[in-house]
Amino acid sequence: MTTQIGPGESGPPRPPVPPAPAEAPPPRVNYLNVAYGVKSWLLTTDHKRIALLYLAGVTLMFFLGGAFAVLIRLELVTPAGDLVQSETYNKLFTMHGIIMVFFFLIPSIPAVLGNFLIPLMIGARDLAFPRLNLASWYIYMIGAAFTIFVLVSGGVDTGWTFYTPYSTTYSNTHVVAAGLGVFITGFSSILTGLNFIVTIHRMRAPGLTWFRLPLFVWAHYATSLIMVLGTPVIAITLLTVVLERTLHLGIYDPRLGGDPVLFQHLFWFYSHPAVYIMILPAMGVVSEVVACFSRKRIFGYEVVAMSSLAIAVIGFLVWGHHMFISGQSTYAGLVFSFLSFLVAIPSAIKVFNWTSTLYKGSVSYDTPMLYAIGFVGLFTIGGLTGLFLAALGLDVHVTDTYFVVAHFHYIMVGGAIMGYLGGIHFWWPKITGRLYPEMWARVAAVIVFAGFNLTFFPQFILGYLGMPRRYHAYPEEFQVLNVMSSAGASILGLGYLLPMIYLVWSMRYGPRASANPWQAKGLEWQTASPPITENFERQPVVSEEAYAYAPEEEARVV
Amino acid sequence: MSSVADAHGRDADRHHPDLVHHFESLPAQKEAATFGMWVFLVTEVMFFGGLFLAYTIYRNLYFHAFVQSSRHLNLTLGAVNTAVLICSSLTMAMGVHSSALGRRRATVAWLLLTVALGSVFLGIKAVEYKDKFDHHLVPGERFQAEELHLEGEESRPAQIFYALYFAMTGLHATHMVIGIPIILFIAWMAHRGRFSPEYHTPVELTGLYWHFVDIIWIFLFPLLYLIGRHH
Amino acid sequence: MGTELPLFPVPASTMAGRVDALYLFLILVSVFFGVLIATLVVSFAIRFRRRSPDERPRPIHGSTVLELTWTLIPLGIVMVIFLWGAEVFFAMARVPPASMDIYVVGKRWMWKTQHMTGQREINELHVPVGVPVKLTLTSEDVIHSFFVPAFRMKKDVVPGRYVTTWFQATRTGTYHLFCAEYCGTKHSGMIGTVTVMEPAAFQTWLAGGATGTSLAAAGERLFQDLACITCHRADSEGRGPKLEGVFGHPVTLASGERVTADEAYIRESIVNPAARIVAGFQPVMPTYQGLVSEESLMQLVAYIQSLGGPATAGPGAALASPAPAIASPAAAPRSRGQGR
Amino acid sequence: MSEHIVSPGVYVAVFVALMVLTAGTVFAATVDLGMWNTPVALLIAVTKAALVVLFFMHVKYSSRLVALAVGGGILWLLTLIAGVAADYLTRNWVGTPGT
Repeated sequence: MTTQIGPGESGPPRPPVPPAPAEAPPPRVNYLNVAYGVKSWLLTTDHKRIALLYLAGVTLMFFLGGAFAVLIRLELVTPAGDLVQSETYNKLFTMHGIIMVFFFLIPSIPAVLGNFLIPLMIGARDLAFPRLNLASWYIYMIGAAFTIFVLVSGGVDTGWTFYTPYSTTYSNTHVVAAGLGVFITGFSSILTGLNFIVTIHRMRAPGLTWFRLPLFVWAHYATSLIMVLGTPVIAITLLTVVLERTLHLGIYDPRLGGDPVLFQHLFWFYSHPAVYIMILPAMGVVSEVVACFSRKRIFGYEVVAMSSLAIAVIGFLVWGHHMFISGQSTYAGLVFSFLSFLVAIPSAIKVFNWTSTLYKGSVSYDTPMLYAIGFVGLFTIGGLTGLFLAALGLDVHVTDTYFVVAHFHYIMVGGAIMGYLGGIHFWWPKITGRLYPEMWARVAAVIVFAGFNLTFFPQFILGYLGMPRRYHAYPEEFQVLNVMSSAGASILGLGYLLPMIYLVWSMRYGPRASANPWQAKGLEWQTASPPITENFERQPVVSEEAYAYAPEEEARVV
Repeated sequence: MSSVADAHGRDADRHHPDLVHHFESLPAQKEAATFGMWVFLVTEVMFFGGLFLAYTIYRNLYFHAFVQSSRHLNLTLGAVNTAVLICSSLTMAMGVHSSALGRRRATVAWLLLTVALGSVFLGIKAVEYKDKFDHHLVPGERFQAEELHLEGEESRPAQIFYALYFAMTGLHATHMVIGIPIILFIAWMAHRGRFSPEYHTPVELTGLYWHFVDIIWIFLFPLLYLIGRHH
Repeated sequence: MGTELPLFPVPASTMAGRVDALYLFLILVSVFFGVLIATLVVSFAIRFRRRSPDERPRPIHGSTVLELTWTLIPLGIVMVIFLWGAEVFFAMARVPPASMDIYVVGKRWMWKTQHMTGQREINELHVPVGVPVKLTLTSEDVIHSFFVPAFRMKKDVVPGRYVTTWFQATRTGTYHLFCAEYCGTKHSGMIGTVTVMEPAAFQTWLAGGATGTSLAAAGERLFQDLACITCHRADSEGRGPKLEGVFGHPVTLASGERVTADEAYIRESIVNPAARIVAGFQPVMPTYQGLVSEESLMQLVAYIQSLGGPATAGPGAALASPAPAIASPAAAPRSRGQGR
Repeated sequence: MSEHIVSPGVYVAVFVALMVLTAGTVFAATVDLGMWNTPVALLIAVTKAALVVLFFMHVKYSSRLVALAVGGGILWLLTLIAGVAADYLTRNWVGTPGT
């Protein structure tokens, strides 16, 4: 017996009462209160609980990585390297890089929001392989344990890129342990990607065809392709670095005729698609949020869906733009530059489509929408500065300078983290059954936006002036811009602390949320908040397109 | 895949003990598991792919050194090993076949035969590795390449050949060292009658893994052993 | 607190102007699209703000025409940027023929530069204004990157092979020299200055500078000390090929391949003789790997270059030598601290 | 894999083919085919791999999705090798356009 989720008719006719957070009926059994105790969490195979386990792990690593960022910015307030020694500074930016890239940005949206929402959005009871899902969390935590071991026992100073021959021969820090930590966490990413691909292919609700899937699911499908096809390559790359350090298998050793540029090829073959692993899920979140808060179907749904796949595929062909001056051949540089410009087009299409969705919509400025609009703005700047770096002649001057640092922070912090925060706020009522304090959330969003721009926009100017990356001390004339950047960093840090406070507060004291506080479309809003362990009372059947916000006169009231 | 007590009253066909709660039917569950295994094997292809790339690049950069170094590998042992692994692929396929027909004892027999052949392969590999250690052909300070009659300078890329040789065959051997206990565990489960013609997915997935490991060796053997055998 | 606040780097080389032009074009494009998107988003958000909680806007599926426009127009613009960038990049890779040769060696945490006339500098480089300067760079240990922001020039320096780049200073003065590729503890200390001088002032500096023998003379002395002369004789009876008039000319190898005997080929033949043997000779030359430091290699190459053959640099830029030959580890200790 | 049961006769036939191909590739290696040695060795290896994938691993009888996954994996590996080879092959093109 399946209920028909048709247009205008969703379960019991909705009372026309305005969506004030009416006190929900006394708490029924849901996935949170169905069981208590450590075992119920550490041995769960419920994708929703695993998502919360990941939320805890990922948040811990975010603040750990953030702490290093604060120390770096403090050091850079003065031209001389006088806060920490240069060895320590090198370890600071390496740990900041490794933790933020591998332990926060790559897992954050897929492992937290993706794990929680994909089964709900496609009307499934769970992911295809629940036990593999739990295993992926344990693998992630073991990798994190390796990294924290490296941290407490002296750190690693090779940069998150582990370039040889420095990492294999000249660094005498914990390169092997750090490499193994990332190697292990890579498998957590592979298992998550594998789980999503099989689930999306095999476990969609009846009637849920590919082009009725929410764009969040499309974005995660494209991301999973990258996770599955790319991550093994960095696994073998880091393994070869570990083997070269431990067993002298001198694959990259120039003294044996090895070629350090080969390491860079293998490293960037994964690490460029990895930046799409970081941004595509955020794009998925923004598509959902923009559609919900302008109460309109995404403009050009099919094009936006296809552009996610295009980014995933072309994203694998452009890695050479990290190596234009590294000794790679001029002609290969030409090819990679051309392909890098091609991969910029789908991103531009998405931005134009999000903007057009607002046209003739009914736009409300709830916090998720503020983050989404912030994302669109900052991602546009990030994407456009990417064109500077893809242009061969210009890249020679700006690569390895703060211009690159500003570019990828605009994409990762301005894009991925804004998307993550937007997603957390948008689905918070569904995840915890509570509403967060709207006023505080909007204040935090504005602080994050302002702090971010003050931190990273000066770095573009510093970059073109020629301040190199990873510099512990810098010439006098760069100081004013660096002080501005450090000032912005403290505002940004404050902006990130606020959500931590009021979201935790809302778990206990926030007003109870109804099943669909935002009147959003999508199967995840058709079930209770927080959902029951089985997700749906009855298997939902889908018979309408995604984001079917039917206008009043056409709503066929059954 | 232990069955989960089905809290919700579902119709009869869904009451098979091996059907996990979130799948509609056994065939759907098997198809998902198989597809999932194949996606995993694709990651293994890319995992080994990194080493195959390094091999391809260095072989073209230092062809002469690679030919001389490869000539020192024991061709007969390599060929025998290839045959052993192909036999173990056959026995594994027969094992999967008999588990699909529900012939319990035949399944266990074939699987144990596969494990035996796999162990023979690892044994031969150990012999080869020992020979390399004896001839100081292991990368590192003690690497000596006189026997490869490579004058002075070219002994350095030879060390890269052996670095890749040990990396690739070592990774392959590690996959077999992981595979053998899995097959033993599956054989033990088959022995206890855990599988049936409707439900023998674990045997099939192990079979897929084993055949994949065989395919890797099918490529390793010619690339490492067969360059420069002609004069 | 630094008082001055420069916002744009000094354009001090021929390429700087062209790079800055591309940079400004890209800024214009970015500002245009940034402002366009920002105004559209803000105006839509305000004009179409939600007026009543139950407002239901009409669904708009999309328009293929619009999709095509904002695919093809951006595609056209990025292709223009691509071609312009590629053109500047190739100009940077194309070394002008008669340019002044300077050898640069990156070593952990210092830049060692050598002029053909023997002057050697650490973390400093004196060059005349208006003269194209060809840099032949290598590294003795890890990857560094020779970066002069004022010239908009940066080139990664890879151990084990030569890479080349060039610049032509257009403005006298002293400019920053940075290492732009992370190379360890004192990465931020591996900096220096490039001093561009009037040609006259440069000559006096050259003369007054270290009166060391010219690079070629030092190379000749080495040529005798290492007994190269016993095989490479001028009268071509030696077991090694005659080196007079070889530099810059094509050479046929035993394998039938024809290769230009540029710096990279000669350096490789000293360090890895068996790699590419000249036709008609036996691979009997012993390797000098480890016996010859990076500087002395450059002196030998300079000497062979001085043995005749066209003016200083061969026509083709000595692109990276084909096989990554071996940079002598010199004194780079394999630092194996307690952490692995 | 799916309900399709492959008869043991097919397995044995594939097994024999694999053994023959192994012998073939060893023999082919001892014959000096000039530049063709490597392509021949690779061709034989690819045929053997295809036999194992299609018959032993039942891809011949499995869903199109599995075949898509196999094709995707191979295509990605070739993309990696092609991209990096492009750099190494063109690194020594003497001079740049316009010299």
